[in-house]
Amino acid sequence: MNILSLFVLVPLLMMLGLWAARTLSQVRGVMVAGSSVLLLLAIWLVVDYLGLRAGGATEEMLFTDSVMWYAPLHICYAVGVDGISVVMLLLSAIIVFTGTFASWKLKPLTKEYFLWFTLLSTGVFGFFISVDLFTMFMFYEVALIPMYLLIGVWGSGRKEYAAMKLTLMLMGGSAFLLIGILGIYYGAGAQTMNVLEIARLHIPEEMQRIFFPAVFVGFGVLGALFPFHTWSPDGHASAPTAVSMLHAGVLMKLGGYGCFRVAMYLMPEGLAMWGDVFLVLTTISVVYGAFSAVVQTDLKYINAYSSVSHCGLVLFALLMMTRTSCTGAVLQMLSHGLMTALFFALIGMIYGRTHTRDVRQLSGLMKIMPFLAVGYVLAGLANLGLPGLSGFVAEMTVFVGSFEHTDLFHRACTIIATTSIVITAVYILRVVGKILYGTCHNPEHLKLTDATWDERVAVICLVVCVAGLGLAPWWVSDAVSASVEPIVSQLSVFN
Amino acid sequence: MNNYMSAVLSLHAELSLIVVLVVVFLADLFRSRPGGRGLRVLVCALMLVQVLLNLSPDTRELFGGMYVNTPFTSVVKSILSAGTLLVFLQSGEWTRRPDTAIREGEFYVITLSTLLGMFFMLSAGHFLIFYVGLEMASIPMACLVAMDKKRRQSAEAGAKFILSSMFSSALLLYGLSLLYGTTGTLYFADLPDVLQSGGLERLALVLFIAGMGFKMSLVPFHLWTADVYQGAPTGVTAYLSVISKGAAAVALAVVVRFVFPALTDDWSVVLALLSVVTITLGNLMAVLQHDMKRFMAFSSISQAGYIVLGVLAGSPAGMASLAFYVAIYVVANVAVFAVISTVEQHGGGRTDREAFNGLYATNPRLTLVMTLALFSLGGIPPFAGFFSKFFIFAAAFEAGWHLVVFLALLNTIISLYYYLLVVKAMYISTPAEGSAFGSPIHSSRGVRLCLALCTLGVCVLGVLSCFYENLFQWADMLPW
Amino acid sequence: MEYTILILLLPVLSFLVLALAGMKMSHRVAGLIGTLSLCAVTVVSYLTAYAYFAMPRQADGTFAQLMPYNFEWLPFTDALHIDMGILLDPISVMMLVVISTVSFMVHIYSFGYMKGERGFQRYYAFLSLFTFSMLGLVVATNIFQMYVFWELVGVSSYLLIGFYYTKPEAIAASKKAFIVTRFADLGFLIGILIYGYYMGTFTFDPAQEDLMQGALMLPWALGLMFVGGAGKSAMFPLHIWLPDAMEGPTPVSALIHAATMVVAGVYQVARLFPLYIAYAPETLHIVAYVGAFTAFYAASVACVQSDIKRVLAFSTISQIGFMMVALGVCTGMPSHEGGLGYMASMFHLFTHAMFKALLFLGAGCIIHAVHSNEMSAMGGLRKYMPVTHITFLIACLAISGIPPFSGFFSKDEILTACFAFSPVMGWVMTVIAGMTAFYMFRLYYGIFWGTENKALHAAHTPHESPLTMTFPLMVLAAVTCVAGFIPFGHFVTGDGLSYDIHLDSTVALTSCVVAVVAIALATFIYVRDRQPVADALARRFPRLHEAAYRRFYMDEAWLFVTKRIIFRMVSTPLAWFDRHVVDGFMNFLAWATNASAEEVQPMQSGRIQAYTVWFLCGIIVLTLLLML
Amino acid sequence: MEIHVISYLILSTVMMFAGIYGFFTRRNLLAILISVELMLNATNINFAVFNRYLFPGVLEGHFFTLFGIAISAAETAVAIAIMINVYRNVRNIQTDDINEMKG
Repeated sequence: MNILSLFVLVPLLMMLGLWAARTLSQVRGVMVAGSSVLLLLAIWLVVDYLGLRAGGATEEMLFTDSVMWYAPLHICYAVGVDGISVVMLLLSAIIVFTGTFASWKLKPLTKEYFLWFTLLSTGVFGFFISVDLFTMFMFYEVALIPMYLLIGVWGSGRKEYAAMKLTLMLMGGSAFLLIGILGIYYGAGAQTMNVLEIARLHIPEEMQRIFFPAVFVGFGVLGALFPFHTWSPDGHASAPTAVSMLHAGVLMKLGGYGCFRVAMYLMPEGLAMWGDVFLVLTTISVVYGAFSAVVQTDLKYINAYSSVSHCGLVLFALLMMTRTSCTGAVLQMLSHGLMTALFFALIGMIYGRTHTRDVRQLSGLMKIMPFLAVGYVLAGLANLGLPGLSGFVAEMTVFVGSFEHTDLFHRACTIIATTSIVITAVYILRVVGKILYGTCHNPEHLKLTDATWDERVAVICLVVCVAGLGLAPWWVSDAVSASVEPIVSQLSVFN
Repeated sequence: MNNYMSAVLSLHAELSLIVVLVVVFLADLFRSRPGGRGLRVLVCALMLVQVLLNLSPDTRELFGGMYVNTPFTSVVKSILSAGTLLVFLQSGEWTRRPDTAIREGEFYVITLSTLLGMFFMLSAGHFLIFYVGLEMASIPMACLVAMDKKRRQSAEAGAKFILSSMFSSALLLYGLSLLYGTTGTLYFADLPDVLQSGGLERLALVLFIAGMGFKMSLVPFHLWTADVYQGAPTGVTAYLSVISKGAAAVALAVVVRFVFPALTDDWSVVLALLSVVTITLGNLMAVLQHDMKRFMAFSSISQAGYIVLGVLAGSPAGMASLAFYVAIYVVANVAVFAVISTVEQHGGGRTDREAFNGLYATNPRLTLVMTLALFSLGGIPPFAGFFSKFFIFAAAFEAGWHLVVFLALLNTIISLYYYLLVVKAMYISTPAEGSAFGSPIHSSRGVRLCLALCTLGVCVLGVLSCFYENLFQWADMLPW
Repeated sequence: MEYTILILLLPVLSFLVLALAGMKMSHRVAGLIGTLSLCAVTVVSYLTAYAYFAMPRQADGTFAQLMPYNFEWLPFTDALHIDMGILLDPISVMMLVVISTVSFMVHIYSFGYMKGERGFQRYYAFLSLFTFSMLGLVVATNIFQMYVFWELVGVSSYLLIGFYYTKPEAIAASKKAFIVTRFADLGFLIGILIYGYYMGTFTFDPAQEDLMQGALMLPWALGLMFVGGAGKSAMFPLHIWLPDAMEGPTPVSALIHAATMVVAGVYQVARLFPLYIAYAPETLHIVAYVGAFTAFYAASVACVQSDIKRVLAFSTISQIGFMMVALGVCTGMPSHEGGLGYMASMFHLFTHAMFKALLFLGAGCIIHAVHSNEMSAMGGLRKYMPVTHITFLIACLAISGIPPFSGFFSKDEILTACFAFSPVMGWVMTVIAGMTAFYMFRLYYGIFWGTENKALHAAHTPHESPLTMTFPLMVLAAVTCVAGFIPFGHFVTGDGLSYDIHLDSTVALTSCVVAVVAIALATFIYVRDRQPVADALARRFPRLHEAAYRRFYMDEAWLFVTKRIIFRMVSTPLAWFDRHVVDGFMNFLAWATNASAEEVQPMQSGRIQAYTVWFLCGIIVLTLLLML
Repeated sequence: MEIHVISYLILSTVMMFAGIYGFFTRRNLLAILISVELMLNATNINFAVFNRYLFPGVLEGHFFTLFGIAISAAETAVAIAIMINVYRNVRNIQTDDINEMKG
């Protein structure tokens, strides 16, 4: 049995276990066991992958496997991973693991919550392992739909509005996506749905011109591409903690991953035509998100907008089409996933205690809940790109890589994008100064307690990952850039 | 003699159905006390047998080509009878009610006779058979719709149905007469050779499509649908929404594809237009509805629009995905109606959406089934609906209808919106004051079995590829 | 010299230990860990310095560049990658000595100063972190490693300024410091990007052909990098963060905002000096003018401040201006042909670090004694705290450029270099030197002489600080006294060749005279209890006095930019646009769907004839469609 | 004398549209039913005429007519039954009173 298929199988087994579970402790047991298994699997996969590469495996994808599913449409259950998907799998496993602990005390309907949560993660894992357009799309939608119930039932604030908006906008994206996928399939001569094989075929240019924007926008909606990002603030603000973590941490990465693996890889000529348009859009979302975050008063809104900015940077880097920038994009996905998950976890924990996320009503938390506060500071520093934490590595790779682009327009965009790091500092320090420092004015808050053990597990795990990536980036960077190579060379032919 | 026997045996689908019909009729005649479970068990068992019986591996012609039975049509027939079986299973609650208990047998007999009509319509090789089948399918349907004698709405629905169906069939017949006038034959086999693309033929084509569009309730021939669905007994509505619609769709596909090849451009344009309009209008209207049955009526209208995409493709892939779509649509829709009728029977006849508020708190299983079915209708993976939608889109896309497919896709967002409204009501909304379910509903065995089967179908029909692949082969084998 | 790795390892280890386990420790243990590790670092740095300068010079008479460590940390492309390593050359070794010495002194001093403070362990952890980052900065083997540690010193300074995180001023100050420097670092980053793109490397010595090709862009790259340097070194107009940074604990001000971090900009320019000289002389002159103006501006502001730490802060800015000028006026590498400024600047950096740290630590003792930063609370303290008084006086004399104290020698070299560049520049800087002497002695008299604030002192008698605090003062004072006689030119010069310092008598004389006059003036005005002249002047030019006291409204300008421009004029409208236009469009789509649905609803009139009419209309439309 | 096929067709068309017109305008269900019968008979005439004039020999059209008559008879029976049921419930059979369900 292919190891990759385990990534889908284990969550399904977890769902069965949850279905069978009767007591709360059983539910938790199933979740912890399952998510730890997934985490170990992911780590093992990474080690194994690096080992094979070091052993001289030169195929574009490893652990490949393909089973014919729907012969008439050449739909296979085809899996395979390269450096990019491996790190994404690792990221997802980490966040599912920590998310489990972050929603340890969630009430009510804990069992159902974890059922949908696991279904969501099934979709995520499935998406990252599959190389078949159809299965990719299928898992993509599997990952989307549970959001509705997760936000609608367990969310807070205007949850019903937010859930509906998020679901419909993302589904709108996937409508574009589906038409694009059909376009790719029939454009490539309707012989295969396998991405790697289609990449070797050639899609007629006029079709690429039509279907590239469809696919790019389709994934871009999930990647918070301006102006299709507005689901993100409301959605994240209303979602329960772990869901925000998983959604901002992993789901938004599906967008970038898909744009790279499907839109750009398969339709380079379309990219050549549309690249500049989307580059402008992404540049806008990088700066725009940062500026919008400055004036928000809800912690989650601030984070949502900063996610818009950072995920915008991912797409931005991809559109730069140099090997380094694309590597940077993947690193950025990884780092943003980790640190934004950390952020949302901490915000959720603070909210769970103070019952408010309004920065104007919080102050002096450093004295009251030092652990969470320090974690928040660390997350903030990572977010504003402090060396030694993940953000710096990713952003620098992106900027250096983007600046490698010979075209002056691209470099101008790069310089514009770099300004976002200053604005990031502004809003991060604003929040830190407002809510953590100073003296606490609200007598209610003085009674609050610091993190419990389950919360500590989640936070520490994430902090360690953020710092680990920030201190020892070279192995990730090497693995990724090796896998980015073939795609970028494919692009460079036409650009 | 042997040849004659085998020829007759190739009618086995219809024959077996007639046998079932007669047996049920007699059983109903001679049964001791009404309201027992025996009759339903009997009919369900017989239908089960019938479903398995009428699968036929090869193509047979009968009566000089007036009747043609192909593997494809026969599998479609099995799908239809399976659907009917599901309807029968879930109609138990309703037929047990004292005012309907005496008419239980009639319900089965009439339903089966409409089914028989559809069978003939499906394997017609001549417009006469086709027309007879059509009418056999629609006249008894009016009786079914008006079954609840005491309910005013039921009577009203019946009147609307019979009159508008007579109107449409009159026009259809007029179209056929024009066709006959221009070609001189009504054999499917002969028509393609003699049919030119003249004005009268076009008119005939439009009239024919309108007639079928009435059965499938395509916009603008759909207006009877909502009222009839709302008025009819819920079990009948389920039957109406899935079985007759599906049969009409397949029949339409067969006829336009094999009888009007000369007019392909014309009918494809017409159907493309109809499908887009139907999907959009159905969705828009569904957004406004509060009564669940009316809501499902409009949802089924938009579903009909998607089905037409399969006809539009005009290819084996199109036929296959069409049949596949119908099968999965049957399963999902019957499940939804089963839940609706259960809630109706136990909730004091309420069918508005508010009746479902907070259903999850008391009836998790029921709600889960409903959710899965709705997701399937909305085309959410990994449920079957996703696959059927994908295949039907692929087929239409392959035929080059890119824009149509795109518009249909955009419409899926709207449809998802109103399906989610129901989900929201069940999971998120708090139950209104005096809502009928403080306690879990105890639905009858039949309903539970039906729900179980439907859920199974919704979950596995998509994931198991063999079903679609066989359909594809059979669609490829179609004659003419 | 593999042991140099210890210079980086020890502080980072003590940081980790203190950060992770510090809260469990007692104050004493935590402080000892920090101090001892720093002690070791100091020893190792001295060892390094000794070993390095004891090495035989190369054939061309320069000291060899050593790179004991250099490994690839983050690969970008084949050519571009961030390396982490240790680079030893005269200036970096010199910086090692300066940083470790001052830092060690501050560690000892803090024992007394921070006694019993809440978060004592945190304080030492941050100190170690800062020391680590600063050392990493100076031994950087490439521009990007410099940037990495550049950011790290920025954040550790942010943490230390905001050490009293319950004080609103401290929070605001730390935020301001970080954001302003961050803004400047943006320039640095873009400079690095351009540099990397055209030079094809991040190291300080690109390949010749790349230099040839990129020569056109190099001035821009260096200029942008200098923006970063100006931010860290508080050059006008990016200096605004430094005075506020005095909100931090005084030892921190001594370490970061006087001796080490703020000279990072100078160090950066010095590090890239060969490139400046060869390819961007005009950029170098810009550096000079910026430095000169800053020096003048800061000096004039310092003359009227009443908060002693602010006075010192502005004098720091002014002195860094001197260093910048010294670098800027260079026209060549060799010390005899216009390269003198380089040596002078480094020399002044060295001496200034010592006496400015001394001044701040002294100020710390005073503040510790009277619990206030305001001069009004002081006066006549000389009899209460003699050690502080003497050491402070030595420092004042040094900074004013009175022989034989160290300041005199370094400043004299700077002035010589300036005169060599242009007489105007020379005279300007001489005047500024005079102003320096004036405001320093104004400060001195204000603290130790003048009217004693009896009421306050009666309430709480000022006392000499404990030995832990006075000891560093004595050490630094001693260094200040002797440092001038170090043959600095033998170690650090522009071209690396040995150069023995000889005093240019005229320049020395003028500067001495100016300094003496200024001191005399200050004595005349401020030594007595009443200060009629000063008040008269203040009354005579109220506008000017007010402006200078408000630092010429630079902070108001800063507030205007942040609050009005960024917050009100950009972000708020953008957020509104996002909510109401972009998001509004999405909501509009939903609304439009409902509206159109209600439009088509009447079709469903419930009347069967209407239905059949629609039916027929459909047929007619389709027929027409086909017929036409 | 020979009546030309066109005149039959004119007749049938007139009947057809008369029926449609009647269907649209009558307010009474029975009247509507009668109008539908007109339409059906128009088609029957068509079939008969086409067979008789254009395609003599085979009897497809005639058979179709017969079936059409039979089926329309059945439809009428059911329709009238339902109308009686409507009358039971509503107490009249005006179309204005059977539009309870709408929207």
